[in-house]
Amino acid sequence: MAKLIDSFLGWMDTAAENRARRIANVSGRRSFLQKAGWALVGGAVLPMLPYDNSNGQAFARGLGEPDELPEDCEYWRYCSLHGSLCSQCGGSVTQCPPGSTPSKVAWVGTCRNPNDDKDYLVSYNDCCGKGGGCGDGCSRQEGDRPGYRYGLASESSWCLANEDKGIHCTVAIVVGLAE
Amino acid sequence: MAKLIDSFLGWMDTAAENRARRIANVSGRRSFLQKAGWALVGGAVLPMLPYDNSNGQAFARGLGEPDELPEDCEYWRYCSLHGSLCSQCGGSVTQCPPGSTPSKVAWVGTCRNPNDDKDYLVSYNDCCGKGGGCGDGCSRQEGDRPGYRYGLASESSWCLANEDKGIHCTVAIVVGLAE
Amino acid sequence: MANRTAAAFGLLCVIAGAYAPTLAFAQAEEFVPETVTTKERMDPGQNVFVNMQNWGGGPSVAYIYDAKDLTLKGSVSGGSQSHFTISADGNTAYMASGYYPRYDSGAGEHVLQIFDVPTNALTKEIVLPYKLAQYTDDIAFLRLSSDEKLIYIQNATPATSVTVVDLTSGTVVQEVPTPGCFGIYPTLEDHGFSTICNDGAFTTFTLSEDGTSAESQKSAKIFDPDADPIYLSSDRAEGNLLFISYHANVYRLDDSKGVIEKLSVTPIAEGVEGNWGTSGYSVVTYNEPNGILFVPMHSEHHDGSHYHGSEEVWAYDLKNKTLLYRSPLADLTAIHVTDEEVPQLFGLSLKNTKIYKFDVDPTAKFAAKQVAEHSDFGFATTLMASP
Amino acid sequence: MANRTAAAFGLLCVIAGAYAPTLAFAQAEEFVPETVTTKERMDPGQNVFVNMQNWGGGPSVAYIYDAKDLTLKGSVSGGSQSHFTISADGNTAYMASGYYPRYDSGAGEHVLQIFDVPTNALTKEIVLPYKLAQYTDDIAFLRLSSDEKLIYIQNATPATSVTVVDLTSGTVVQEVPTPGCFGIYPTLEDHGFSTICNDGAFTTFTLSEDGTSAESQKSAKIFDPDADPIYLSSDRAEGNLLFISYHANVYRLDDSKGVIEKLSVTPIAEGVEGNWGTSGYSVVTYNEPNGILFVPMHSEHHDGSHYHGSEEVWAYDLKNKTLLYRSPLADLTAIHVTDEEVPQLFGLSLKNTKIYKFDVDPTAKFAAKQVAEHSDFGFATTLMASP
Repeated sequence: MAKLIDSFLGWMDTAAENRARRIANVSGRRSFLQKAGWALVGGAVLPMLPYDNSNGQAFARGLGEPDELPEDCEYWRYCSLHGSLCSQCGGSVTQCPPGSTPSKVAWVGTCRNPNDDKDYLVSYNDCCGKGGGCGDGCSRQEGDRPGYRYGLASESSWCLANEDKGIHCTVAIVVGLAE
Repeated sequence: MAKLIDSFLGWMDTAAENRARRIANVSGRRSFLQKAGWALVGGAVLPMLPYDNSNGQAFARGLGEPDELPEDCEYWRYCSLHGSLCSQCGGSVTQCPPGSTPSKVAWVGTCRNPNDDKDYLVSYNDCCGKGGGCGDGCSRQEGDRPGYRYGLASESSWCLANEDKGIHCTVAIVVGLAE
Repeated sequence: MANRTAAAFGLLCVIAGAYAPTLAFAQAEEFVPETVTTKERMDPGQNVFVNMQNWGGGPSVAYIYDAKDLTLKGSVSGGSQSHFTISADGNTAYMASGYYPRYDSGAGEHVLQIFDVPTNALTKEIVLPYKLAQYTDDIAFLRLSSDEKLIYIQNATPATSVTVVDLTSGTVVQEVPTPGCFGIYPTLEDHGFSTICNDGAFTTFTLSEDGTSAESQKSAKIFDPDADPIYLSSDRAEGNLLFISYHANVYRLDDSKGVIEKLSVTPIAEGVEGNWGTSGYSVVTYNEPNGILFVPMHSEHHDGSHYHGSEEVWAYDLKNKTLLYRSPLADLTAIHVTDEEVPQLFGLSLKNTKIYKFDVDPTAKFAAKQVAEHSDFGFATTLMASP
Repeated sequence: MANRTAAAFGLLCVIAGAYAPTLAFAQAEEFVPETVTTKERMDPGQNVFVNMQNWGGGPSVAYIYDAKDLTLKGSVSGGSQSHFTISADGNTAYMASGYYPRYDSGAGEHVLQIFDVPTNALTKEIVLPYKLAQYTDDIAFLRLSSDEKLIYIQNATPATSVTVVDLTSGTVVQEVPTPGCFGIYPTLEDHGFSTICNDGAFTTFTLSEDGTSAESQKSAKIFDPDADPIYLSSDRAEGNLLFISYHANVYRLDDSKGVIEKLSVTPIAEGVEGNWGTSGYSVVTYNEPNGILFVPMHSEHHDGSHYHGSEEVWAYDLKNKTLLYRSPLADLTAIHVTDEEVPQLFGLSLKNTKIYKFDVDPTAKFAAKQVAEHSDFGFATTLMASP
């Protein structure tokens, strides 16, 4: 954990910290999360949470989700997805397949949940360190921006901060309300 | 050259030399060439011959070939080909594309030339050290045998004796009459 | 969980000094944010393994499908031009492959990687002699000894030899020269293997208990490599070895006596109209409880057509030497049947880059029909199933 | 040649001691055996380069096509997720990419490789800071200075910076931090580049002659990243920089004064029925002699559709602010037009994995029609042409 925080702060120090400060000053919280949340959500929190053994049933409470989650690109939380669905690669909507590692960082989308008609922040983590294609590819990319807003950039590899750079598939994690 | 002969003799010493002697004793010349010719033709002779700058017009004299060689898998000398045609990758029938290196060893087929109705020995060299697919793939594989007759084995990589193992495409060299 | 998450964010916020102390989702009453995790273990059940060989300087992948419906359950990945096998219980996977420093160039290394199947985790990597066969995959290239203490690995430089690895110590214990011979067919007892030689004979190598030494014995001529060449593909039938030729002659061999003996040659296409020949790479698969051999076949076969895709899969009763049924299964280049009373048949198509599952009906002459398929692998010629 | 070949065989025969002194083909009167060679140089002529990025842990390849008919003339290959550019004369190619020891895992290295185009030969390799952007390729990621003495390379860890390499010495001379900014747009004079920042401003870095130091100046807000985000794609028009937004507004910028100034914003789809938006990755390409901008476009564009394939390519007269012609060219995701009086237009389709050539008729409002195509590359979003 300490090491991860170090590495998180490492790049914040060298490059984005001043930017983060500035954005935090001039923008609302949502806008800030959209820009910087990927690092928070995907990177630093991850190692504090225990691994999930519920075999794919780990979706969030409070979303009004049906028991069976849709498996196609049109599923609401995939609104900004760009990648292959881990649920078709041995993982689930929120779980990387066995033997792969979630990306430390991620891009973030804002998706409307039709079950409660609220907007949620969705973190798109790549699953890293494993070769081979798998799963349907989705390219909805709503809210996508080029790398000048890196936290929204679905065209980046998000295994870029992991030691193992190979990209296997992508998961979609509902990490916050976007109101 | 000395190094190549060394390496040629190297594997002959360790493995196939006795086999070569035995086959030479019990078989006709054609049969021997089919089995061991790949090492001779592709491996040891290559470095003694100057590079060819004639831009793809280097096909053999005495074959009665038309001026324009066919570009498809049905061309007679491709009878045992298994791979992509170098003539569609920047090379020619007998030339590896720029920046690639002919395999030191090759498998050999026996193909009937419709221009003179004679059978010729054709050496299939892979072009090595370069990535990326290119060219139509052909799988005629006439006379192909599994690796127990390695010199006829079109399912092997023939970059296996080169330092650079990447396979780019395959050329077909008419190296002898098969009568 | 919510508290822990909020705490985590809070901690970071303090440290980074740039964030409000609470974030939007911590304020929502009902909503509990999700976390990204890794699924630790594949769902249990019978698996089918397909070794996708990468010939383009990148990673090969063994895909692991649910035998029930071909759902993709996981995968393990290695280097280029992989060879692959699994333990008898299906819980350990082995891949031998090459890694090159500039992908398509540069002197690299050949390695044996061992994976825990349920977790898809790499558990061990053993560097091999830099001689690994770079050859379209067959199960004959990476073989466990029957007690799974040794593993035999096919080399070709193009001189052929077999690397012997002691899996207990994780070390290479021997390189057995096998000049002019190819393919590894381990003995059922003790340590050793047979291999097919260029003159149509087999050589059987009997290894010491620790795998460090070998004695060889060459058989009589078993087949004619010119007139009736056999594939590398093989299976066991009641303890014997089965091979098949391009021309669909089944060779049944005994390897129990330290040297190969030919028991029978059965021409399965004899008398069938249409000049049928064998079709594909993994072309010999035998269902033991029923004594049925399954073979992908194509008509009007000719020199060079032996690796072409199937038009049919034949169910042949090897005990009664009877062709039972010709299922119209097109484009298959590899098949594998399970050793169950009601067999499951799996197939690969290079043309369609798909894996298929076929139900086989023992009450209908072992007719096979497709019940599932899955796409998205690349170049694959071998498949196997766990029990 | 026959004598030399025979001599070569003879030499070997003596050494190997296993061969008859003369071989069949040496005895044939007319037949002269062929030899395998490497073609030393590509055929001369104008080339089109397509950078095929490998995202699967294997080699990326820049394919080199004959601009005349899209015949494949050659290629150069590098590592994973390449970025690519060529010198102004088209004779030198540069590729920045990653090599990883286990292809999909392990700490690797990022390198700049330099190739001689006519021979496809690797001439130099420079190890870069291990920070190279792993991002769908745009020409904005690997840029030569106008004098071609320096090369600028985009980093993202995800913190963004630019590596500066001195091509004369072959050394990394500086890493310029570019926090919150992305894309490299070199100045036409001296050493320096601009970059797009997260608040819609640009920052221009002016480098010292030797590239070792940099001063920066930030522009006013040029565009609204929320309401009208621009692509990374760009071209030059009469010395100015051109960008385009998702919503097809063309931004014309002046970068000649050490800081970016906005000259104009031109909405090219305004007044056109069907809610048209920009389509693809390399979406800005300008034919200088005629002042025509070509843009791939699709109708009913919406949030998330900006990278979808085209329905049409529009020829827009940027001087007269007139939409001249809408050519019905489907599925294109990248285009490039040459700076010739009679322009040649080239396009890529991710969907079809093909490159296309289109003839453009200046006498017919720059209407474009397909005249050639070539398949067999993979994931590619950038293309460029030599003079």
